[in-house]
Amino acid sequence: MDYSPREMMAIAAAREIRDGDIVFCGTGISMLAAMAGKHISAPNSVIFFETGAIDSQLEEVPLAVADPRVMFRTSVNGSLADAFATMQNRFTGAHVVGILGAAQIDRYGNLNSTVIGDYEKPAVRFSGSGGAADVASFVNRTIIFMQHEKRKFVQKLDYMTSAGWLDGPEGRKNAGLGGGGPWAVVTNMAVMGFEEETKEMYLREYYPGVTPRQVLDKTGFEIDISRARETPPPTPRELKILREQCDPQKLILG
Amino acid sequence: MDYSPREMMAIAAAREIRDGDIVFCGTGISMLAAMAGKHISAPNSVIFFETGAIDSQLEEVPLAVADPRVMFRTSVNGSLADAFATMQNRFTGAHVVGILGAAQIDRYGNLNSTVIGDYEKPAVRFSGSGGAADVASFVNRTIIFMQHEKRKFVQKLDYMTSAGWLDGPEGRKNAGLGGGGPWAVVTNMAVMGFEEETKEMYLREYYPGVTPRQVLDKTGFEIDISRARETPPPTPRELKILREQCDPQKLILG
Amino acid sequence: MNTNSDKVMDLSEAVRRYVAEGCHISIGGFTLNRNPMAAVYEIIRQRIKGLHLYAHSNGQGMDELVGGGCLAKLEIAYGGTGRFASTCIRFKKAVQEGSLQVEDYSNYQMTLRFLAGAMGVPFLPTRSGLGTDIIEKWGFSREMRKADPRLPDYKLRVVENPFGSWGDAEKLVLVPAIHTDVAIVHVQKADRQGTARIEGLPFTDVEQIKASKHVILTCEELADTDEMRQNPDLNQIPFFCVDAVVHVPFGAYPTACYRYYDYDPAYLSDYSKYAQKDESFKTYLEKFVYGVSNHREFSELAGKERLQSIKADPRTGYAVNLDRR
Amino acid sequence: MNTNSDKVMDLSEAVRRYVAEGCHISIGGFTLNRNPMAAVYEIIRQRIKGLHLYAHSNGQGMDELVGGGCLAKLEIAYGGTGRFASTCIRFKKAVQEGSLQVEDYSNYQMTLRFLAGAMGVPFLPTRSGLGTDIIEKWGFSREMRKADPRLPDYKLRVVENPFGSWGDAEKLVLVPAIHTDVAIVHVQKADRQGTARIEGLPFTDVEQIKASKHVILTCEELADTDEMRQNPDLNQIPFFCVDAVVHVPFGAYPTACYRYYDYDPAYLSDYSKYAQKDESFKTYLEKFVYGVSNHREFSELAGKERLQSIKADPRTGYAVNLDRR
Repeated sequence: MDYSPREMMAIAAAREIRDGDIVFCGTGISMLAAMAGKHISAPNSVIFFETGAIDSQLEEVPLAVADPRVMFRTSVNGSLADAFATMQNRFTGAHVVGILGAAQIDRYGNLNSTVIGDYEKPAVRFSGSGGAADVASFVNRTIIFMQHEKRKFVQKLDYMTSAGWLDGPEGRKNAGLGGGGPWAVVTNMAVMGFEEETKEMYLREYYPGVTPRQVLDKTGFEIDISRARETPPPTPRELKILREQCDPQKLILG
Repeated sequence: MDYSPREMMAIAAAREIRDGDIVFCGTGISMLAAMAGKHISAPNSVIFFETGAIDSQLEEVPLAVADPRVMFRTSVNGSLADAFATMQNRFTGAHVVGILGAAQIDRYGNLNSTVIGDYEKPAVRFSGSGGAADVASFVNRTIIFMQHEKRKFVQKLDYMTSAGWLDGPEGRKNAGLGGGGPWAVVTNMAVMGFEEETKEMYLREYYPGVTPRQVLDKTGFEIDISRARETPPPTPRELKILREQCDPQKLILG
Repeated sequence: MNTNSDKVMDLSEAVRRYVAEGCHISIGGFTLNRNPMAAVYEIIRQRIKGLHLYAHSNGQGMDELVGGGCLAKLEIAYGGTGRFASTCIRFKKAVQEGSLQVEDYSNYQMTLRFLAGAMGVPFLPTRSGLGTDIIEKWGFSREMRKADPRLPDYKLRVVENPFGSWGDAEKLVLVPAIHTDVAIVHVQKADRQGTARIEGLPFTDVEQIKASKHVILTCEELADTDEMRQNPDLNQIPFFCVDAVVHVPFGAYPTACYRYYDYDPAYLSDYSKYAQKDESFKTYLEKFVYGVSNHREFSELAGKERLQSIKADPRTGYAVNLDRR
Repeated sequence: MNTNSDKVMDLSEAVRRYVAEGCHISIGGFTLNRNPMAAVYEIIRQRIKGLHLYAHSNGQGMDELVGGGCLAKLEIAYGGTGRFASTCIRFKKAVQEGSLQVEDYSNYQMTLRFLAGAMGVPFLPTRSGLGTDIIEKWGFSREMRKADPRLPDYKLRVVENPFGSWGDAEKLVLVPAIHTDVAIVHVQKADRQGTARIEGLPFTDVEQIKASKHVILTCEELADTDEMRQNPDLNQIPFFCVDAVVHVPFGAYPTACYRYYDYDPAYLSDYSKYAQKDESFKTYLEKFVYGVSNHREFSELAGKERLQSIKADPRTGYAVNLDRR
């Protein structure tokens, strides 16, 4: 069965979602991944938006986290203050998995979504943190979507918008952050994890048709590829759910 | 026209309410005073409760600030957090007048509603602050209801629950509190104000049939009675509104 | 915190499962309104002792827990029930006798403490209480606080404003977060999963729920999920915060439940009389709490006529012209 | 803050009265939803300059204010409009050219800053942003902050937890309160006095309103006070917070207004094209903003058919099957 890299990405991320997770969704493919996760294997996961919508019943894919589609048949239509408190809260926050994207990522999963170049006189300005810095600070696991390009997987971020593992295993603790952090980086080529001990990124899976070597070539720093295995391709059921239930209008899948 | 001391008290306090005030109400006679104020001379005053009810349309007198009667046809049914924030807020707080009661008061209008005797081993325990300490800290003017007895107007409080002018004109500023403070003390005998310069209590008005000397005898500290004048008795209109519109069941007026 | 889809259980099971000796708990409502009375009576009936209760102004429920001998420690802002008891009677007695350890805060301070727990921060700032004995005098000593990891080391702290005079404040009081083992709240409507709706004032119930590890909801009506989700703007409690949903009509009785029933003035007046003496209070407990096996039996003691007399009028949400003298 | 009973006025008067050059302002909504667009266009039309805007994620309204040359300073968490502009285009350009001074925060930090203003405290604590450049790098320098009494001396401060490790936090970020001159929010319903109701997500609008000295509300429907008070549980905004009530149907267009209309994908896509170049953006302003005298004329430019296509379906609150490609 044919599938696009975008479909593979959405499904690879969906597989990281566990039943009972409260899934913090951003816009675009992260929303699709959350919807797919819920429909495929995590029926008791909860889709939740920083805008305050809790357990949205998504009949159409939202094009932004404030899309009126997220307000439909929720459990509660709360405020931003409520949404972020759910993540900072010790009881609920431990169950939240955050899905994020960024312009740059480093080996410890720290993210830049603010500027390229000097902060004072940026060459390129991006949207800024939004809720990303908050999610990255609070929740137990984050899944990060990236396009796999050397200029995006960098030795040093131009600006650190969102905390990953900071400078290694003690980084978050020293900064005063909680225990959780980056869990997986899902790209158009592969899925990366973070070493238990060093918190450095390593190649966990490469998609069918991609070699570990090719991943390495597109990554701006060294990563361990020794434990990598091939990602099982999307099953017909996964694809059917993604295409028919999550994005029938192909607004995100294109 | 005959009237009771309780009626005089309610009306004396009602006269202190200005049009446009947001009136923080406690239980009992303070609620009646707020209702009377609104109906008599301050139609644009707003009755508001620490429980979160804003601009309650009181068709019956509530017997507690959480009485379901306060929830009827409000502008907003908020939370306690909302209610107290309205008072601490610099824009709205400046317009709030708080009506409080207590077991003890001192010359600076500081209040005790917690214990008589030693805090660790109290001879008498009262309800505690409730919202009184908050209101006294935040709002621009407080009106205090007291029974006029020597053991209640004391040199030194057994416990200071709510800040009045603390130890004088610089007291609140030194403690870190805002500009407002006690405005009037309304008792079954008289109305006391606070000196502009010293912030000490003085006799502003004595009710018809009461002499300044009698007030002095019931007060546990010296107060200036030199500027006192007699309170105009309740007008027939004031009494009619108080009796017929505010407490027809005589739940508070007895 | 729990994302299961069916959390309905009976009250005795919910209490047995989530309320144990020594637990830190909070109950919803305010003075004479929407106290989770069915659960309070069940706790007394199960003879659970040594509880640590956090309250702002939960009058009736708090006083019955004190009277039932369930509490060892109490952090509170106000112990009263409006005109029925300007100071709650069993509470007053227990404090004067020294049988209950009390820490005093103001209502807003307690509200902020629950809010801090809900927000997941260790403290929140306010200007409330500066210059007063609420700051100076501590009911729980420093030694007691040091020895107990469930208590913050400080009752509260006064700090200089780290932003200078920004916000027109030179000093702030920081109040420490509350994290309870269980919060018990009575609501008008909940579905089996735990999505819940409070009608009228929510008081601090939502914050109390979010500050707690476990949550028991009792509800007047067990509603369809579909119905609850027709208008989520009216719901305040996300289902994943809830562990147990218990259907208990009249679950707040003898306190009020807006749009369902008023408080029962006769019951509250009688209670005030029973509460005056230890002996008469024992009689009260025997008859009204131990003498019945559940809340249905309890409310039947009042009789149909009395329950009918407090039924809420649909226009106002309370019992119009109820005899409240 | 104002307790008058009739605050209805027209939009040009409300803007003239409460928005002046150099004002500190905030606008409600989030990216492509419930931005007070009618008011935004009126501000541009009145050629008000030098505004200081506080925003969490107000995409479309913010970008048009930037493009209209109204802003001197911007404190913001996110400048994007979902799929229509992952980074707002005029915003991006202005920052890259250095024509707009920007200070970056996160969404929760901005939310807490509004909340602090609403609560009347100088700051609120959070753990968000620890270890990142949001803390390290300041868009507004210390000198600039010192020189301007309208700015706090610090962007934010990192402090040790004064309660030790209570709440499992060793360090906290304190974010300073925002107090604006005027907040402008579009709501579904308001009465003449200013009691108002937001349907669907309120975002941070309620906090923004309470953190502001003055408040302009635009509304889809001017409702009877009686109707608004039938169910106050649905109202979030107390009338005394409000200074001006302006009846503007389609007042959020081209952004969405839940239960009334969806965002207009065609308009937002066209906007993204116009916004690419200074020249084409000038054409855009001439046609859509300066070329009309009020919001009714503006929405007529879209034509009846387009407005009909985005009309909200009563079941879902949005336009089902709207072509959004």
